[in-house]
Amino acid sequence: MKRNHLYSKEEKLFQDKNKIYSAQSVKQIVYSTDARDFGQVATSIPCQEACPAKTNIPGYIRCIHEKRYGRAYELNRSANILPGVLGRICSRPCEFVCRHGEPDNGLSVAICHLKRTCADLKPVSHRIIEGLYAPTGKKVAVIGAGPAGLAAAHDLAVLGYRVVIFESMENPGGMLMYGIPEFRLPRDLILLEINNILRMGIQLETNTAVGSDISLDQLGKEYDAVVVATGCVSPRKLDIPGQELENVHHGLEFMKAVNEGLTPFVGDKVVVIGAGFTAVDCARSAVRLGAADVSINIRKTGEYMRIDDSEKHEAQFEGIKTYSLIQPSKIIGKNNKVTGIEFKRTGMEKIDTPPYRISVPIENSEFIVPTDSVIAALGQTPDVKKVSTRFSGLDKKGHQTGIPGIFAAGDFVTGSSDVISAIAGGRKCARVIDAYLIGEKRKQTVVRLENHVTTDRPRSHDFIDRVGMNTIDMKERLFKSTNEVETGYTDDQAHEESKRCYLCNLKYEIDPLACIYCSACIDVAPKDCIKMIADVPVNPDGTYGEYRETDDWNAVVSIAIDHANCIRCGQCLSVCPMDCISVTKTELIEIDT
Amino acid sequence: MKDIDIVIEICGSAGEGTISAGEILSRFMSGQGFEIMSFDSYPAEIRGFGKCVAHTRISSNPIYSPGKLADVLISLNDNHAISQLPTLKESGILIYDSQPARPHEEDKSVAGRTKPGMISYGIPLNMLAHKAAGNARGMNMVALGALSALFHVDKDRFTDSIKARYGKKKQVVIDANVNSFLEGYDWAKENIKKSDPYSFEGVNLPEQKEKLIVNGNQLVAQAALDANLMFYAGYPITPATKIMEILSKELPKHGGTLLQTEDEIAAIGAVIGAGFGGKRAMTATSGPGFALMTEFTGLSVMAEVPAVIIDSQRAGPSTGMPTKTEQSDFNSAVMGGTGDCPRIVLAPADTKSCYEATVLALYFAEKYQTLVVVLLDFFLSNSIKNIDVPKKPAKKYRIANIAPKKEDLKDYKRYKITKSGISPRAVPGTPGGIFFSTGLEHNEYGRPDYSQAGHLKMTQKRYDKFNAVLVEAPAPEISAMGRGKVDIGVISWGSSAGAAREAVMAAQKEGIKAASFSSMMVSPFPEKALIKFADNCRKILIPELNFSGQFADFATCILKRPVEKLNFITGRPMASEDILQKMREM
Amino acid sequence: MMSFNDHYVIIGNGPAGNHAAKTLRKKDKGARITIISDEMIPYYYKPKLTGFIADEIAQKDLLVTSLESYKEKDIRVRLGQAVEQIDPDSKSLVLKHMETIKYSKLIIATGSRERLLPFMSGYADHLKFITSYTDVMDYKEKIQNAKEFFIFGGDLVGFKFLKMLNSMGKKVTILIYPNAFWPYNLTEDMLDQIFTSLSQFDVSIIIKDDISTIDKKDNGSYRIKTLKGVEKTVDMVFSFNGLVPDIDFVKGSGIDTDYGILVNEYLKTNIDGIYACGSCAQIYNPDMKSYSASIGWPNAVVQGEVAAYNLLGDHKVIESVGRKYFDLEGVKIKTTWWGDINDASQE
Amino acid sequence: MEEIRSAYLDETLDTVRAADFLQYRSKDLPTWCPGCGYFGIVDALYRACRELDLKQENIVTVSGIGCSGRTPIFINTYGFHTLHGRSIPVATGLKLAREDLTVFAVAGDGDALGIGGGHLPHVARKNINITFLLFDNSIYGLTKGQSSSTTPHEMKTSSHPAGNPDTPLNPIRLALAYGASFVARGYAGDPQGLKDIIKNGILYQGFSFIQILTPCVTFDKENRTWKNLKENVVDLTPRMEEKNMETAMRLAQNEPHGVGIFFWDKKRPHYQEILRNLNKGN
Repeated sequence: MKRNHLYSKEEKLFQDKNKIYSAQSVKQIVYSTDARDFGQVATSIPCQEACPAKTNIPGYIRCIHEKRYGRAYELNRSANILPGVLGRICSRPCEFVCRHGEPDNGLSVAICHLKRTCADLKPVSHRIIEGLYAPTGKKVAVIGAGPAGLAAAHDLAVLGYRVVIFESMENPGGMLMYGIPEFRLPRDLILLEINNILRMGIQLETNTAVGSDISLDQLGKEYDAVVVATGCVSPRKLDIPGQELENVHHGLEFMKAVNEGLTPFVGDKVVVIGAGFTAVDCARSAVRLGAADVSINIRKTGEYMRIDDSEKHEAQFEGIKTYSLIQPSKIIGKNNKVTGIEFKRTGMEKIDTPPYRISVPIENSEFIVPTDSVIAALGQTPDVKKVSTRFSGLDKKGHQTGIPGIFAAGDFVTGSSDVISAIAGGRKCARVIDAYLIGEKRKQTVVRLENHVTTDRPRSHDFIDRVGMNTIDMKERLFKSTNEVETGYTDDQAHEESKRCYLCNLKYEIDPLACIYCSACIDVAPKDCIKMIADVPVNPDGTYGEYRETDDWNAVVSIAIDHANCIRCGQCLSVCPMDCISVTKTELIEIDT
Repeated sequence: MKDIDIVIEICGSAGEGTISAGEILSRFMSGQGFEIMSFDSYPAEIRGFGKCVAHTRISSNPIYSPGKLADVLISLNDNHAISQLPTLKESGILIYDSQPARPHEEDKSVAGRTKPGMISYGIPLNMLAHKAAGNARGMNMVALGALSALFHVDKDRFTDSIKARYGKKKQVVIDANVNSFLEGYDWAKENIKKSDPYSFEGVNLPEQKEKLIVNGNQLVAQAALDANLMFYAGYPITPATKIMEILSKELPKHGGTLLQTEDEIAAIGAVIGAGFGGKRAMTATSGPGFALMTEFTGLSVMAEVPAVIIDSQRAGPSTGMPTKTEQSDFNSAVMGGTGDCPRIVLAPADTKSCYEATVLALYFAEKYQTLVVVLLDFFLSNSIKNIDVPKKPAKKYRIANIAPKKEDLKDYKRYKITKSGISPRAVPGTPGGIFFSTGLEHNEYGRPDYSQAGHLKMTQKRYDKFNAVLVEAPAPEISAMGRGKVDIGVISWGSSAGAAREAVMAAQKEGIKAASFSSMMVSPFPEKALIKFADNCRKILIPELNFSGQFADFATCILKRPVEKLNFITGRPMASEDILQKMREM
Repeated sequence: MMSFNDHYVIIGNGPAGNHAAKTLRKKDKGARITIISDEMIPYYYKPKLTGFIADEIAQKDLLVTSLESYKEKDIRVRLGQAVEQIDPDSKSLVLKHMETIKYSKLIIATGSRERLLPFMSGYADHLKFITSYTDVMDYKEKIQNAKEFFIFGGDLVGFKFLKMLNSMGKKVTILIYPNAFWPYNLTEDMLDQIFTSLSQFDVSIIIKDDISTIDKKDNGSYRIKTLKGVEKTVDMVFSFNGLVPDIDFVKGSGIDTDYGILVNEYLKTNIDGIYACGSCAQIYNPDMKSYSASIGWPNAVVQGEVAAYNLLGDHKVIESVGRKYFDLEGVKIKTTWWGDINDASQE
Repeated sequence: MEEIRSAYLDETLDTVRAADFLQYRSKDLPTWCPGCGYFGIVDALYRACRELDLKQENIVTVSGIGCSGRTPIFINTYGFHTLHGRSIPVATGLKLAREDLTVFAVAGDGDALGIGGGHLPHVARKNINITFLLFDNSIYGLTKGQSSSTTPHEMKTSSHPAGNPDTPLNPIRLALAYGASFVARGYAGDPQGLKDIIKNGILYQGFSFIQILTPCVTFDKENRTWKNLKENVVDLTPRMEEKNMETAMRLAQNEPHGVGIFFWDKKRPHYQEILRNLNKGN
């Protein structure tokens, strides 16, 4: 219209200052701490929400799409300091919730593969960016150079502390280095990304076990703060007769040996016990050590295994069998060598506390399976005693150990979990320590809102099939057991896969104050994503509940976009006659307070 | 080598391309050499919730009716398709959208409602359409693609005909449609396991003749042009509007004029004006419009000014059901209006005779200087049939005005009493032919005359025209009777005749001795022929698409004997199955 | 017992499902009963399918019951409709065409589908299976027109199929794959027995070898290479490596599954009101203290009835019409042969 | 930094509820094509009714045939869906019989200026106290895109594929010429502005003629589209201060897309008053 109308957004703005601003009118960037914005981000960007480290996934996938691999790497690194590593072995909580993986939307975006891609393809000219704070003159000791320890050390160094890491093993990396087989995680990569951390003047003392070589108390005196991040190292025992026999390996030790290049005896027939990643790693390693008949044996049923389908498939592909609903009761041996293992059958039962479904042994259901070796991969527990005997009650949230100035992070606090959680824990711990030493918070998380106008992607991208990961074939796998099985995406593959991301960080909103309810948007919606609603409940925590829909014309208060179903196709945008639909880019960012 | 006779129904919401999908399908099939007959039904709403059904019968043999039940139902919209399911055969095939934008509640999905024995193929129509063109508009094409894949229709030929259909449109439109079609085709080939017997492969077809794919409206327009129409006035009304739209394009090329008036009253007025000027003129309308014109129809008869009204009947009374077919204007067309008002009424029985009827109408109107009504109905107007190209009317039919001779002009009586009832008619501009016309009763000169004798004489004169008309009227269609009496004689008119004919053929196959009679000439009616036919039948059955049996009553008066009525007002065309069923019961 | 507002839903239209439905109707005149099946024809004899391909059996002779008999029993059959999801909390099913159905009690009797071993994944696209009427309708014409066949694996159904092809005068090659054989894993001597028994037919047999690649050629035929370098070009490749329970749609619903759907001796799953029977179920056996699956028509029939009784509050324990137990990757399978149609033909 | 907040749905919903016009909607969702301008018109109508606090049961909406004919279905008032072009006479009869009612007569351009055009002059010169809303999308929607009385000259339509030979009517000039004493034009894309106009129309005791520019999203892709309207519609209110016939006529002539109240003769009595005055004498 030739003149700005009484209903034009700008005018609304001027008309009434204390009125609500429509997102469309937000020209400058907005930082919000409103619970509704945090809630919106949480429901809108499921991948980021699922990630313990809150990685800005749509953000870095967009960068990959723009072939800015360096920037993509930085976005990752700002949330987790080992992108290349996580890009290979992350447990991928994000992909389970990816909107693209919902029924009828196809398969989830290969978020993890893409993460790996930024590490693989970042240009030689790539530089790492660290927003360094002025030195504080204070010193912090970190015990354990595993994911949690490294993460804490890094952030503390950035915050201006002098950091020393004490590591009992010969190499840093902890589980990464000794728990995960090389065919899944190349060693040079681990070292490279660890060195990127150490470069910030962090001092690394290897072969130094706190507790035996140097005492925690001493550290407590010498340093302003101490982080205990020794992880979970003491193996959970089988606790059945015969476990002391030769050729009964514990998963972690077994992997350690394999990773140190040794060849522990496995024989022809191998029985692996356990349902996690380690169990599968052990089994696959056993295959590579020449075992002919390898089986993974689990107490519950297959669906309770804590591994993702690709792992399952690779294992099956390598000929590994899975036997379920059995638990070992006795290991049988002849002159101290394993000859077989006795199992009890189990059945599933319900309990009222997590994990809700458990397996219980069935009496007199024993049966015997002959085998040459047994690998018990039952996970590990933190060895608190080993570090110090004075710990009194861990405060998991606050990372407090009970001893002033001594903090804890990672598996040591949470018990055996996954790498990304450990990293998230380490970083959080660093923040706690900073607040403790400085006396106030120096950083805060806010929602960054920016007007965006376009959808950034054509509808056709929604129909691209997930790009599979390239792998080497069986011969090569057995030829050299350390050959990395997955070989990564090519530049083109990465670009193709990056197109698939819906960019859920873009928020679409209808302004009911300008809407005439003509339902043009609903008409073109590809999903049940735009709704005629009567109300939207606000939860006690300040976030929104589910829209209350209605078909009664006289009850329709607004036509609203359901962020949880919206696949960001932008059809609505193109048809709205009143231009009352806005796109806003939402990001979780850290700003200095 | 085998035969095929299959009825395919596409059902969706108005605006989902349901109708155009049907059109594309039938055009393509006709091009392949099949006999096709298709019929759409759609609501008054343009978009929103109106139900549309494109019904197409495809056969390798001649067909006379659209067929009642469908072999295949393509659902573009579950709500509507559910209500369409009853017309799907027990063993019919359903093609539905397996991945709609929104989930269904229990029993709200057509797939869920299929009866056992039916075969249903789920195709993600919506998703594939989006995939092909970024929006749902291509669902209809996706469905056609899937259909082609399932019934072994030649992919490339079909895409060609789609391109042809959208030839004039922008390239993006063509691509969108073609891509949607291919998405559907490939997906079905890839994912559907065929478990039905239908296939268009290796069907034997009659030798190819040049065919015209038309509906009644198009043929009426074509005929009018061929029969020298010079003026058309009209007002949009379903289902006659199309006639005006075509003429508006074509008439000027023939030196004629088209006028879209503000209403039917003005339309018929303008037509009569043009007729008075000596030009062939007509208008087309439907029941409600015809009712508005009634007063003018009287003037046309009274003042003996040629006028042709095409009345495409729809379900009534009043606004009724604008998009449903019915034969319920018989009475108002034959008898409506004020006074003793003889008018000529023609009712074509099928698409191709719409042409003949229109030519005759303009010819009769001019020659007999009176009103001629052609009774089409929604079905004839809109159902598409592929027919042999009709041959152009002879000169006799194109120029028929009986102009006054020299001696007539000496003392020119515009309304001169003659044996045939036709008075030589001078058109304005004829020297010495000046006369006065009026709606008042008048004498031979046209002057008002209220005398008893005068009114009787003139009324008689107007009725006398009938005898002459009957002489050159088209003969009724009567099926071969064989020797001796038949048990059932089926007498029908208008669009019901095709179904009647098929029913009788089927009955004969079943061993029922039956014969059929139908006449395009409705007023005046060929009574002698009718009586002769009836005398040869033990029982008479008269099927028609109205509630009261308007024509049956009319025929009973002629036959003076009871007849069986068979009436439907379902809004759907007459079905041979129903007639046959009735015959079995008789 | 009358319960007009109950809705018993049975997923699967085989012997188990139908006998369950029949029993339910016998005991409960009032309830709504619905059978859902992803196949398009009513209850039929799967074992007769091979005969149907060879046109020895007409379509109508495949059928066990007529549609009328469903009507008489007032059982609603939803054919050609697959279940995609079960939500025990809201007691509802989501069908593949995105319709939601509420149930008050549920019986799962979906039977089995082809068994695809992971190492086949490389060439799975090229393998054809004969596990349902729909498959057969899809391949029938192709099979009748094709000349050369390759059968991979070979199990009981496989041999039936092979004999049928042979009687149709087709050229057949079979690669007997011992570990993939089913229901038994073959021992050396059994392999030889089969070898001899097969050699009475005009078929070429490959044993102690494995497929390395299968490629589809432009003309639609397939080229097969084995590890030992045997090369074959054929029109169709079939895989007969046994069957596995068809229960993917159950995963994640909270119903315990392992090899099959885990049920107790009363055929009840871990969730009240949901039962499973037939070859999709893995049944706990108190004597053996372990779970065992079952195959075979008579087993299915018995289990169907028992499941129905128990669903209505009974506590029947099933005695399967078992002949043999054998072990398949750690799962005990109890079987009566497919041949035993006659047990069921008093339908 | 200045605290700027993004729109929060719950708060905007409250704002909408506060406007409290939903009570004037019926229960049935409109069946107009998605994107139709008529949604904007009824939106304005609801809000006008609300702001004047009219009682639903005291309102009657009378319509003819056409897309606009469906309007009464979607408004929570007494509604009468009459014959093509005949909404005005029905409304007239109704109003004369029941002066206490508020009567809306709605019609499309085809309805009011085509078949029903004959009624317009008379209702105007009689000054019957009804509010007449002309849904002007310049095309026949229901019969699928034929030329209407306001279709621009030479525009291609399904009835005039070669271009419309007729010159379009100018409803405002027409109404002024017919002697209507409240003549205004609104725009469906401006519910706020339109609402104010309709309010005045209802308040005025006499025949109020309100032409509403609205697109037919289905059959008019070139002329009166949302895009074109957005670009061209201008608010003339500032130039319409003194309501005299000359300015009105000039603006009507020169501003085909100008919205606002062109002419308003507040002093002129409506039909019933005239009758009463006439009858006073004797």
